[in-house]
Amino acid sequence: MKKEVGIFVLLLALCAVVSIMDPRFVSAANLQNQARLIGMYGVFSIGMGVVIVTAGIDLSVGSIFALQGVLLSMMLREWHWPWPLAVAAVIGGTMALGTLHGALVTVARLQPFIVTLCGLLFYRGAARFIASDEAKGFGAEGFGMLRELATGSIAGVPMPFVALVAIAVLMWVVLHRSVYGRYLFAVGRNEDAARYSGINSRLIIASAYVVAAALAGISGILIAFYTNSISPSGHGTFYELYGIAAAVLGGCSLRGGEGSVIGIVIGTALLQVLRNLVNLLGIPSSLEFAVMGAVILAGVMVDQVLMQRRQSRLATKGPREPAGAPKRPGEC
Amino acid sequence: MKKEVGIFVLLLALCAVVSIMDPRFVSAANLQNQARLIGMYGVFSIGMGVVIVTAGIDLSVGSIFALQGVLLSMMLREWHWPWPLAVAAVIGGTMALGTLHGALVTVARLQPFIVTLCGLLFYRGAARFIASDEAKGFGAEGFGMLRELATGSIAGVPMPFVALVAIAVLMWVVLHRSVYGRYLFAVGRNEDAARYSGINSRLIIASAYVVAAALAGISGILIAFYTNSISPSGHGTFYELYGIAAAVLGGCSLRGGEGSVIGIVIGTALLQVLRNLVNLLGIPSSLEFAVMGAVILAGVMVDQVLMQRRQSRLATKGPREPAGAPKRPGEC
Amino acid sequence: MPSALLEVQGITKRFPGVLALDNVSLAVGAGEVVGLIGENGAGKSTLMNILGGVIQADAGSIRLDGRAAAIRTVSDAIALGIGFIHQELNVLDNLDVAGNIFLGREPVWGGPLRLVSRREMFTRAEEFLKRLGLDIPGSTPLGQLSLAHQQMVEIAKALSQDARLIIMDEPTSALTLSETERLLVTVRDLRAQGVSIIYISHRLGEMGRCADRVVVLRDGRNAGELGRGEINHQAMVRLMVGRDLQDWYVHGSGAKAPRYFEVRGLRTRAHPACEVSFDVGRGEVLGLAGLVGAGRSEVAQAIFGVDAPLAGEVRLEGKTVRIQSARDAIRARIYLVPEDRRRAGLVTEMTVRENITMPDLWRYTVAGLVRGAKETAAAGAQCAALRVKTPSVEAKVLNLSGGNQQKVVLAKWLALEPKVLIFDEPTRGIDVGAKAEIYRLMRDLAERGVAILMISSELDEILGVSDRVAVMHEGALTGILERRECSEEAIMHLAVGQCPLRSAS
Amino acid sequence: KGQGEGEKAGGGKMLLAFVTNNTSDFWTIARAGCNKAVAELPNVQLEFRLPDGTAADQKRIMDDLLTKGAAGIAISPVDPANQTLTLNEVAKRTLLLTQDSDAPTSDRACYIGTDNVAAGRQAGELIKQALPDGGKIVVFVGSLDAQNAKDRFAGIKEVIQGAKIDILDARTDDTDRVRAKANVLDAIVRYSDVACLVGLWSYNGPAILNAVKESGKVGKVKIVCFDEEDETLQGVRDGAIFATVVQQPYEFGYQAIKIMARVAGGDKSLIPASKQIIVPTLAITKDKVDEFAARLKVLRGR
Ligand SMILES: Nc1ncnc2c1ncn2[C@@H]1O[C@H](COP(=O)(O)OP(=O)(O)OP(=O)(O)O)[C@@H](O)[C@H]1O
Ligand SMILES: Nc1ncnc2c1ncn2[C@@H]1O[C@H](COP(=O)(O)OP(=O)(O)OP(=O)(O)O)[C@@H](O)[C@H]1O
Ligand SMILES: [Mg+2]
Ligand SMILES: [Mg+2]
Repeated sequence: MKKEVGIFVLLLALCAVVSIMDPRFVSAANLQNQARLIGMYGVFSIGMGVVIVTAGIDLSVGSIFALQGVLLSMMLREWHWPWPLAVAAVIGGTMALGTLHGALVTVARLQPFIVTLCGLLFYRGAARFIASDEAKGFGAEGFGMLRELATGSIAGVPMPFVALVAIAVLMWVVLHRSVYGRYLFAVGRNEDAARYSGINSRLIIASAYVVAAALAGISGILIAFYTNSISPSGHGTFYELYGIAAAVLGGCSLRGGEGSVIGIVIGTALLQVLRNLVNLLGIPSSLEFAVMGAVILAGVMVDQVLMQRRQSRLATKGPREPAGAPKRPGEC
Repeated sequence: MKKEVGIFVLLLALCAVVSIMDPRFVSAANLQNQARLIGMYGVFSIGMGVVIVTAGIDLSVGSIFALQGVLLSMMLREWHWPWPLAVAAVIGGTMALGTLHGALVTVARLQPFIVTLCGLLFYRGAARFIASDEAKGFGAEGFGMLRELATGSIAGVPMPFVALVAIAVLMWVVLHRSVYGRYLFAVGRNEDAARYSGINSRLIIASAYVVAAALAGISGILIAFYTNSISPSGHGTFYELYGIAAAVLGGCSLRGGEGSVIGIVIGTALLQVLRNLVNLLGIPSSLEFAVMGAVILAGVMVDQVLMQRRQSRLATKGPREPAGAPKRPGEC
Repeated sequence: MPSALLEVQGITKRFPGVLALDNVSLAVGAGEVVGLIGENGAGKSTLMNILGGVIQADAGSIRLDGRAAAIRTVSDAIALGIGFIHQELNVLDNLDVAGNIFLGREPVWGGPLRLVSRREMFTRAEEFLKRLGLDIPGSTPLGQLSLAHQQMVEIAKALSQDARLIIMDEPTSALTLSETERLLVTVRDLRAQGVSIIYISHRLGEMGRCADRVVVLRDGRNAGELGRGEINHQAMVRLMVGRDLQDWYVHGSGAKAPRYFEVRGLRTRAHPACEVSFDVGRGEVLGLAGLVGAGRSEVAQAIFGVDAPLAGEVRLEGKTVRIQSARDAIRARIYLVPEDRRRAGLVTEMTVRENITMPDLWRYTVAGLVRGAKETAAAGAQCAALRVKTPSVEAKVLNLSGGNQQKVVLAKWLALEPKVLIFDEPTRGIDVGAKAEIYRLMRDLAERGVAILMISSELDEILGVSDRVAVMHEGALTGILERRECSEEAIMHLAVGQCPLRSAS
Repeated sequence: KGQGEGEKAGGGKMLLAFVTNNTSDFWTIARAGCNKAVAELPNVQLEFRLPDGTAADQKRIMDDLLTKGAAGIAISPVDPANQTLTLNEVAKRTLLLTQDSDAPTSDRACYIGTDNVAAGRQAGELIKQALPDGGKIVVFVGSLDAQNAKDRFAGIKEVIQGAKIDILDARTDDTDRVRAKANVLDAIVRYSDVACLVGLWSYNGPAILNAVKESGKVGKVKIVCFDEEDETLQGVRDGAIFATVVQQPYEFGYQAIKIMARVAGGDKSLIPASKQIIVPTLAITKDKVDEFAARLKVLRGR
């Protein structure tokens, strides 16, 4: 919990500074815009966090967005499926891919980085091929309630943000209060010990990829309707990196067994506010990436320093660490 | 050594198939083109391999290409530096960045993934800012011998390939025959054990990032002159992934302590031949990525199966493995 | 006492929250073997880490040959002639044996390129291995060696450093009798050559056999010293624990129901050719003895289902139990306390509470959500029952001493009312005080009707605790001894099978 | 010169290649044009390649095409100034055309495409029409380092000079459509007095349109953009977009293939002395949109 306080303070400070420098930051319109973006990015970042908790990683998210976006558009506009069916198919499809990743990681025992790197390449190619390299979109149609659900607002709060809040609450309970969540952290920390306690560690790890895929599926639909048009070659590129960055900023360790839903949401918000700041303060777009890179590094370093101070007892005792514990430098 | 044989056979088989399907594959012109590309990609992939051997990773390579390309162009064309100075400055600069990465990983103890992810964002932003978002290039000038050195040929063999052969031989000796190489493998597998043997493990790890940066510097110059034009926003994107893929295909484990220079070179060649195949056989461009993804996955899985068969004795004895051994699933 | 080679004065080391060493002094003469003992967490390894340059002392002085020695890094220590065999195995399974032995000191050629001259390294490595009675080529990949042989490689490494002082921090914890024997011989050889040794072990019997003097630490302070003639079990225990320990080993009243738990024709992956069959009575402690690599742990893991057996039948109370995973075993109330508790027994970065409730978290849930209060209460009750020394159940297991960590592993199973409990090396690396408690717990469980299978490489422990002893050799069960037939000789005879000493030489 | 050095492509057909500058949707229409031309020619085989938007990828693809013995290549170079050397290399070995974006100093045989500076001027005129009393504008584009973006921007600047029109800002989005839209939303927040939003690349039109709709500023903020994405045309039809400047990529494709086939056959009469065939851009405003959309539909074959 203390971990999140640091980054939350950072977020608040940033917001305060921006709103002083440009009061339009706190205008209703801007807040709505930001809430919408935070919602879209936050949902899949939470999924990324779940995978990272099991000491995995998912690089395929961005390509999955492209693939599912293309397919969603085709289902709705070319094959004229009813929207609930299309949505179910798309989310079910991504979950099938998640299952595949999980199986390759746990049964074939491949490294998550490699599995999802192949996914990144493969799904991008598949999306482009299926769409014949043409942009797909949703035109101006409503598809029943689907567009409203994906892009509308409830009492001024954009739907993606509503979705994020609901999912965050649900995932908070799952991760931090349920048996399943406890097992996720356990396998992330020490898979062997979990297995020796009778936990089906493979199933738990594989399931994390499925959960992540489901959340990516939801996010993907929100993003598709946000842009309303999906260019198969460009849609979603680098989004996996945004998700990883948000999770890491929010206190997830890539070594597994650490992380919190609240932290991830705050991390997402922080990154989003940064981008908003670049635009609002008129900083050249070219520096947007540089600002993000610098802030992520700063956040991680501060976290590292705080952690070392808090836990210096544990951190310095290299020789006493158990066999299964981190062996590498770069504690984070 | 046995590890490389598998992928080498795969490469030969692929070449055989392609040359049967399209005899132009073995035409002098095509072989020259491929050799040039393999040379350019191989040099930085070897550097990536060195970092991966220490259980690290370098995601910043692509952005570094953009940054150094922009700067090289400005030094040569706008500031009119003599080319040896510009080359020295560019390689020295990337090595300074490598030193920074190494320091953040070993002294600040941040995770390599995070450090270089921030690098990926930051250097891209820096490149765009420095170039004011304008493409830079080298026009038609020769810059003394520099262009000839970077793009010429010796007895029909393109310079980048010559450079790769020279560097591969050197790095083979360094990695597989020298004390330094031994230490790289040692710190990659079990940093503590290395430290207890009096090895300055931090220095060794940090140095890997410097070596990788130096090789990236050389590659970067070759690539810059190959394209002759550097768009700060696009130049080099995803090259880190190609490098990682080549290294992993060539037998490096992301968990550290494993890998071979020959394997990496073969891995690079395999990926390059794949791309050539897509073009020569007239497979739609869109499938290029999909083919690469599928082949990497297949290669890694075959490797995994072979390894499991070879080592099944050791693999079953989970609890008896030494302290530094892998703890996670996804052995690869 | 011979002229002092090493003199350590007033060493103090503070870790955040712990005063690990408080004004500790230690002297070692040339060619002297000093035994260093103390309970878990007494500060033995910390003191050695300071001598070996792994960490720095906050205060105090180190003198070698009467001169002040500054040991800031491991290299300093090696240069000063201090060899260090660490408590944890520190080998690299991606190098060969010779590479491990000469790591950091490779013979080189090729000038500035510093190329490794491998041939020279192999031959020199083989010499050192031979001195330890190990006849393996220097080019053998280390990963192919058994744990014991890996440990021997580490010892060879210390020898190869031409050290004047060798620190051995629990070198025998992974060795069984024959290797231990071999090591003790080597220690005596080294002493004869004028090498000094600091020897740390929880196996107090070894002290009497090799130490010239025993130094005892307690809670980070010097607690006393015993000269050659004064070394005996009782004296050592008294200095370590500060009081006498009663009822060290406790035997029970024997099996209440024979054939309560039966294993028939079990074949494991490590030794697919051998079938193992035995049974354990209700309330009985069956000891399982053997040399390292005899396949005992494999049997335990197969019964517990973490490494599913190739074939065989497990019967409990006359009914066959199908075990394909640890969950099947747990459902049948067959539990394993694994030999490597920090790798397999505990998630050390998690709290005591989380570890204790891990196997049966569902019990503490309402509608799938964990009820914190219920869980804390249950964990607290277990800790109290086993007298786990921990600030609270919210402490990370990482921060507990070895003995208390082992009790947490036990606590996790005792909450689930075991029928069969398998202990694999239950007291490895655990001090005498904690050992005694664990033996008592084990006996209490047996009295309450649990069938206990205890794998141990310590003959004293096997003889002291078991009601019957089964002995394995290279994957096969070579015999089962009744209590009255048990003796060191009888067990060793079975343990080395037909060709004695083969595995050791 | 003019004849590919390799043998002719499989089946004795002449291999002609069309290489784009990225994978954008824009090229679908050009592909339709290419296909039409191929259908009309007896002996031509088409290779349509979409690089990833970098000079490196373009060079690699052209090398592979030369290996395959392409008799002609029509390319849209991403950075003509610096790619001149590469293009000259290719021009030595086969017939080289540039399309969409010219490399005037290179040895290419001919250019077919838009004059982007002129297109920019056209957009500038439209902006002036949209803002008769002047006003403030913000420009959106994928990246400013692309030649066509630079040219269009230059054309706009040239025309609006002295027309009381200020360019407040130019934001880039690296072709990420989420950011394209978010950039517009941010600009609307930041510059409450902005009068016109200009999108230089095809997807910027829909991104601006959606953002303006979402902010409830339809009609209050004028939009001028480029190209003919469906949503853009719909926006013009609805009056939310003031106008869009469209190129005629269909013509690029059709004419490039036709010319290459002719020239490779030895007939250079189709190449004008200026070596430039400028396909005019059209300003599509509300009154012209229906007719244009109908024609487009036929071209795309949808
Ligand atoms: N790096 C460290 N950081 C914090 N505390 C430490 C560190 N190393 C040791 N300690 C603490 O110092 C005390 C002494 O530990 P040490 O490892 O020296 O004990 P020991 O006598 O070797 O015990 P054992 O017999 O279990 O090996 C313990 O309380 C331990 O928790
Ligand atoms: N020839 C050998 N080569 C390599 N490893 C061997 C060899 N012989 C035995 N081993 C090791 O011994 C293991 C089987 O023994 P197991 O772990 O069951 O021994 P144990 O009797 O429980 O010993 P310990 O007391 O160390 O736990 C195998 O997994 C293997 O690692
Ligand atoms: Mg110790
Ligand atoms: Mg064992």
